[in-house]
Amino acid sequence: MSDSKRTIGEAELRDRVRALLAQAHPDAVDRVTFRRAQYDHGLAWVHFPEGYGGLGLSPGMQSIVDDEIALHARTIYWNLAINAIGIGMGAPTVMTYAAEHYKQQLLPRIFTGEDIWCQLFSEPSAGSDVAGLATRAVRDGDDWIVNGQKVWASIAHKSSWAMLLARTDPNKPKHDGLSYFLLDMKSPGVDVRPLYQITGDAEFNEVFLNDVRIPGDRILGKEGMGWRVAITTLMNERVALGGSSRPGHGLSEKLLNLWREEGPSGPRGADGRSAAEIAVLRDAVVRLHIESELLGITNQRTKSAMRAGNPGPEGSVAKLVQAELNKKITELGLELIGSDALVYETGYPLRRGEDFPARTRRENAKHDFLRARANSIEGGTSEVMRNILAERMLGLPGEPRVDKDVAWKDIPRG
Amino acid sequence: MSDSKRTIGEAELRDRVRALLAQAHPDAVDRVTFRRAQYDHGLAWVHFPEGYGGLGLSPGMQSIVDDEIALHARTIYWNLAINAIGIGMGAPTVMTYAAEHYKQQLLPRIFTGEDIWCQLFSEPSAGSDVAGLATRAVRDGDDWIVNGQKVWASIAHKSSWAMLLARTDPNKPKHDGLSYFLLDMKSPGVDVRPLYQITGDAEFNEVFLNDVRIPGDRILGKEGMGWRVAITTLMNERVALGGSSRPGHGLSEKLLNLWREEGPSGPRGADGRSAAEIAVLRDAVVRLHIESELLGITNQRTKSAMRAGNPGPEGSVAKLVQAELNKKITELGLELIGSDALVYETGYPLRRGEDFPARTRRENAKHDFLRARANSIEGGTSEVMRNILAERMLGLPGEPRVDKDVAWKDIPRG
Amino acid sequence: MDIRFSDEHEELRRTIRQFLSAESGEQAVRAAMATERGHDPKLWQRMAQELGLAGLVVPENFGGAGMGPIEALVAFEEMGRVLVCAPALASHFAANAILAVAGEADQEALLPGIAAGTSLATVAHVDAAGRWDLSIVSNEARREGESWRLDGVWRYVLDGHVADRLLLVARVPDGLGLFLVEGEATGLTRKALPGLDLTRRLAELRCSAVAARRIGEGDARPGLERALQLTIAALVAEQTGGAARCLEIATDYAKSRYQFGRPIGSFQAIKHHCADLLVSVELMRSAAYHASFVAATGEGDLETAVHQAKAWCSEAYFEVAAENIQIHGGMGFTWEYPAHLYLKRAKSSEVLFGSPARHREQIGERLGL
Amino acid sequence: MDIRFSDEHEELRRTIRQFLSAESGEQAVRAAMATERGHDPKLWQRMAQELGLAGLVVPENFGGAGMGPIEALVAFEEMGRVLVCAPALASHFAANAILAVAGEADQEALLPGIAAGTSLATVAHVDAAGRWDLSIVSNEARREGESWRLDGVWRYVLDGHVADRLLLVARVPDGLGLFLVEGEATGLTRKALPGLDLTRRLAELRCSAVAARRIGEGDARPGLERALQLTIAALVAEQTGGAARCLEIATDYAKSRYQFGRPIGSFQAIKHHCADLLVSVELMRSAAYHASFVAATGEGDLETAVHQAKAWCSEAYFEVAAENIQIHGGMGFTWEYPAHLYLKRAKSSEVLFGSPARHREQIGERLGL
Repeated sequence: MSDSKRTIGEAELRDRVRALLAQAHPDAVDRVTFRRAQYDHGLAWVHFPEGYGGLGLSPGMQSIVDDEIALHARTIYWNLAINAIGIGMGAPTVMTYAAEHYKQQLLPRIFTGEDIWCQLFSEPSAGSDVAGLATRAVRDGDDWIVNGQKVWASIAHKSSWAMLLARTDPNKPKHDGLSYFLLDMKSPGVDVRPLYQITGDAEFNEVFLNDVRIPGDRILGKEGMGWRVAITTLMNERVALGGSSRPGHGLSEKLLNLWREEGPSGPRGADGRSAAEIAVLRDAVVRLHIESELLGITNQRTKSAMRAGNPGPEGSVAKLVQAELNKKITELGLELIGSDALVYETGYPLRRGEDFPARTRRENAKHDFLRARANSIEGGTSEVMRNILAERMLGLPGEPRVDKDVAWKDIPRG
Repeated sequence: MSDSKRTIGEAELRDRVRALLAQAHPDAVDRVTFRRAQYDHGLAWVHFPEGYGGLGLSPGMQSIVDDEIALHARTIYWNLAINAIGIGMGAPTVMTYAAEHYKQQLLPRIFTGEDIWCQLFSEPSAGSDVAGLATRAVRDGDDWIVNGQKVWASIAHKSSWAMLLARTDPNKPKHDGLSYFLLDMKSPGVDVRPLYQITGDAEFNEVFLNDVRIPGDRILGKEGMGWRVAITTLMNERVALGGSSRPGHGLSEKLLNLWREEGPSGPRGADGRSAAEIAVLRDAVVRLHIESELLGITNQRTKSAMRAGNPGPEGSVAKLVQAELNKKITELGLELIGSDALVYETGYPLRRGEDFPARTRRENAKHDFLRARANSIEGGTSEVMRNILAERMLGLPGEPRVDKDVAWKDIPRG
Repeated sequence: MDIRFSDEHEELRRTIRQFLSAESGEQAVRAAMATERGHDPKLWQRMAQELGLAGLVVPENFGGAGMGPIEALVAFEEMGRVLVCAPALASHFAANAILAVAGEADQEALLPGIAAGTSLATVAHVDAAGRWDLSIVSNEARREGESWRLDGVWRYVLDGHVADRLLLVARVPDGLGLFLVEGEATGLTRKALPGLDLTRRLAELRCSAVAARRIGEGDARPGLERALQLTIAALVAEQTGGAARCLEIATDYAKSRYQFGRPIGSFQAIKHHCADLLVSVELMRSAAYHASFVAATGEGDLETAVHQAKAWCSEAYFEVAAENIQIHGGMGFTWEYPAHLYLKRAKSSEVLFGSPARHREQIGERLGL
Repeated sequence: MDIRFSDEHEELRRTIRQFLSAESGEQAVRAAMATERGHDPKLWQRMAQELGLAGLVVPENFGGAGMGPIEALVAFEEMGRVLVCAPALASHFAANAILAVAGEADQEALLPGIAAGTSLATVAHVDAAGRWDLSIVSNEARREGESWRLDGVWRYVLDGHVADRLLLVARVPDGLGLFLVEGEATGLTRKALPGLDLTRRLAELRCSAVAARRIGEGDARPGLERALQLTIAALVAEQTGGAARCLEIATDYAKSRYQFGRPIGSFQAIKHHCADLLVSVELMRSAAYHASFVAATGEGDLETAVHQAKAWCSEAYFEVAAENIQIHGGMGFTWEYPAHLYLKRAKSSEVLFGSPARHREQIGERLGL
């Protein structure tokens, strides 16, 4: 858990944050300057070793740093907003597997957001079964030549670097024939295209790789070890929990506001609903609000457990609950709106997901309803989450596998 | 569909029923006399051949006979009440597989109810996986000696005959090592014990078989053909559909009556529920009532399709809907009762399921709530029903099988 | 009551399916939904003239197909399967309203054009507050000598932005009146509403002292109630067809999509979802078929049949359309894959003509609960 | 608020679990539930004296364990796991009521016996109409000189058939009063109600001019509200323990039961049910732990925390107990297998202290919806 010679306690950690702020304050200097200073103070990822943005502490202690900064600054930088994939998943992978000069080159720029990162794992034919992917990397001298198609790559159109998983040996069983590459997104042959969704927004990309050349020293781990490296990346995917843990500030908050301001009994309430209809709706709203509150408390329990170094099943539960609950909440939101749900004021212009226009609460509720359809698919389908919960948390046996110990090229693929 | 030389139409069939009634009328003669005459007129199972209680017609035409009798008689005999398993499942199996002298001996007595029949398939270790059963039958001269334990045998304590499935060759794959026997329930070594349920009632039995001797000519089909014969029996299991198809007379009828007479707004309404609570309950009641009505209509469609000789998926759907719906209906019934649901007036004396005391509507609702827990298990679990629907109706592929082409004795059994 | 389709019904089904699979494939639907009108008028002409889909229930002497609720059921089920962009529901509502309310002269004046597809009619009965019940119509008509004037807002009018004959429902001293307004009438402003569902257009009409001609005599409410019920019966048929198609699409995908070396439909998680959808769709069929057979035979209570069908089919269609997306995984919620078109149609047809909760409430009232 | 158990809490949990697994196995539960009393008084004595379970929150100077809501949470969670037949909830309710309402003299008179398990106390507040809210108490107390008289029916009284000290809630001119009635008082008729749940007895009390002594001064309602909240907090902990145990039983069975040559837990149909149950149980833990931690720390609103916990845990426990039966197949609904005992406890504890719908309604009111 720690490489440091002695343990740093909470009080000393707070002192170090104050020392950082004395030297570079986010309200006074620009983002890159501040974040670079934070990195140099070992306060970027406190669980990383000293010299790499960390102090060798337990991961749960990062929240002390974040809280302390929040206490003294108006300008708050959110990892999720700056470089979610790079900071959350790229950095730990680089830390664990990259060569020393890459660590020094990449880690600070990830943290400052100078380099945005994306992940290129999923493919059209490899969704839940990522390890079945087909993108090929063929050796050419010291380099590799990559061909294939990736999907669901968020932020790829703004990324400098990608974590790329490709197949280097189709004659091995599927997990054994993969290698993990650092891909410079400016390489020739990389073609990023927006992937439009049900809302008309494109939050994700398709990435086509045509004879893309990657230098040999950009394999992380070793050739054929790609799956193990990918596990490190994926294990870090759900570290940043969604959902707040403050009572009344969870997923149901929007629903309650919608009720109060535009719902059946709110100022804009319409549709002349009967008292009985309103009672039925109210019961449904409260039902989902309770579940939302309990999700928040569950997140809180997870944080407590992580701080104590005892992560339990609560974290994996949260992803499943959140996905299913948010779908129900947004469906009910639409029901509150009533007949006006037939209208979609903003229309469906195809556009990049970050180009959101300003929307009214009502318009947001409609957009959220559509957007939520993806919640139980993105980041692991609810079906996959149930498998994980049942097998890893409850210890239930796996299913009979037809794709083990078979060369990847011989696995049935329909 | 028919062995008869010429087709008998609906009008002629009604004539034949009237001829039967002219000769033996259920209001005038005793049950055995009437039912024997019905058998002799070929009106017991109209789809059986002439001489075996039938006329070689399509099965759907039986309802014309039943309707016509009901039109002219006050005394109505229900197959389900007289000898459900014998008439519904035993007879078609005997008809298809038994030797001629057994057909002549057994079929009329099944129909009159002189011989009650039961089915001995399930075992403690073979529930959903009936074909995995372990009861052994070993040859001894011309006879067989059977040892094992059967469960979920309804009416076994009153039965003269049982349809018994036993393993005659453990070295063959599981479906191939079974044989199907007619078992005289008075044979020495047959020990029938009541199996008490959640309600304290015993509707089913356990049957212990200790060195039970069965004559060799009581194998139906041939040795090792037992599974094929059992399929005939099981295919006939769901012929008698549950649930009425008259609007307002389905599963929800009890719930509506409970509401009207003892519910939140009924004369005995208590618990001082608020108008909002009542509105929420009403919506839930109507929701289940609608589903109940649709189940009735679905049953009606099945009958129409059967009459037209085009059975569709509607029949298999009904079992699943009925099981899950009845659970929800009885749960809501208990909710209507309110705090009084804490009280179980009749207590739980362990007794035979047919020894029902008279009960009030409220007491019935409580009993039904408990009894309904079994609905999604008995006669095929809801999980098995979903497999059947998906694989047989939608054509979805089966799962990888680990118990095919393996000697039964080598199949993992935990 | 025996719910069974005759050979003629099956023949009608085959004919419509064949036509629509040729003329209203996904590309045609996407092209039509991108237009301002929301449908291809040439296709609608052909649907009217070759298949009689514009005047299904219009008697033959007025140039219609002279069919009844069961044929309408079959037709809307088929149209629902492919999400055809066409003013069929508007036309059906209008034809039923005219048949139930108008005198013979008006029928003769209005129905032939509707049936031929040369005139597009629609009914407007929902006011700005958005309530679908005919018991709560707030717009009033003003008598002015021999004629009438209309003021107010009518919302969620099927194809109201392009219909040339608008049938507006308004209160009159003796109950409800049905008023004919020409599409280009003075004082009428109409705009297509940007729809959640791109495959069926709704409009808002604003009337400012619009001159209108009253159709029929006496309180139009009973006739309009029946017309509304028959229209909802058609809508639930459409929902059933759409859901059945979603189930087919999901099942086909589950058979052909491999993950972990197996078709995903061999995993019980997917397989049992599909089984549950099959159950939902079968009960939709029961609900929708029952409603139209009650309408056709007069056996049973049409109002109850329609309420229960609308309550069930609305939620079931949405469930099936949503699960179809889930079964497809990431592809399911992309713009380029058609699953979202069904989801949006499912949600919009759930809201159209009143929420499931409201229909359940009405059943509760009828049951005396 | 940091929801975390200390080492002392974990030690308490281990101690209780060890004791109960030795003393309250399935056979002991079945034996106790078959008695008229409904519990084994010797076992209860030991639970009181060795573990302090009768007077968990009774201060040490009155002979109690001097613990708080978090220790009660742990204790009830453990008792709920094994369905121990014991008047623990009655005792907890009574102790909390006395602590909240009674003056020091009464506390000194009543609490030591309760804590020692030599005196069994319970609270009765529900009238014949069956409503659990303290805002709707219909029984009234009559003043007679220095003392009081009670008339009426009190229902669903935890262990009221055997308690020697009955604390009856009745209306008085200044609000609610708490009245002490001895178990053998003249004019008191009591009968055990035949219970849906055999593992916890409820009784009905009928008072006909029963002489009663009033406990505490002024309106007892605020104190009783808090006592009720703390009792419900214990009940949701019990529900959580019971559900967690059902999940363990179901999971163990799914691992060891083979059908089709595989453990049934390897089929996704079963596996995903188990995953959903795990989710339900984790949210139960969040709900129940939160309520007791709010009670212990004073951070947050206890009433809301209790309403949400009772609403959620009641439905979730029933879901888990019912699914446990389903996973077991036929065996699951036999009398001889214990799954039905959990189902009945789940249902009865859902009804006890008010339905989930009522608790949701109260949250709705608090949210201003």
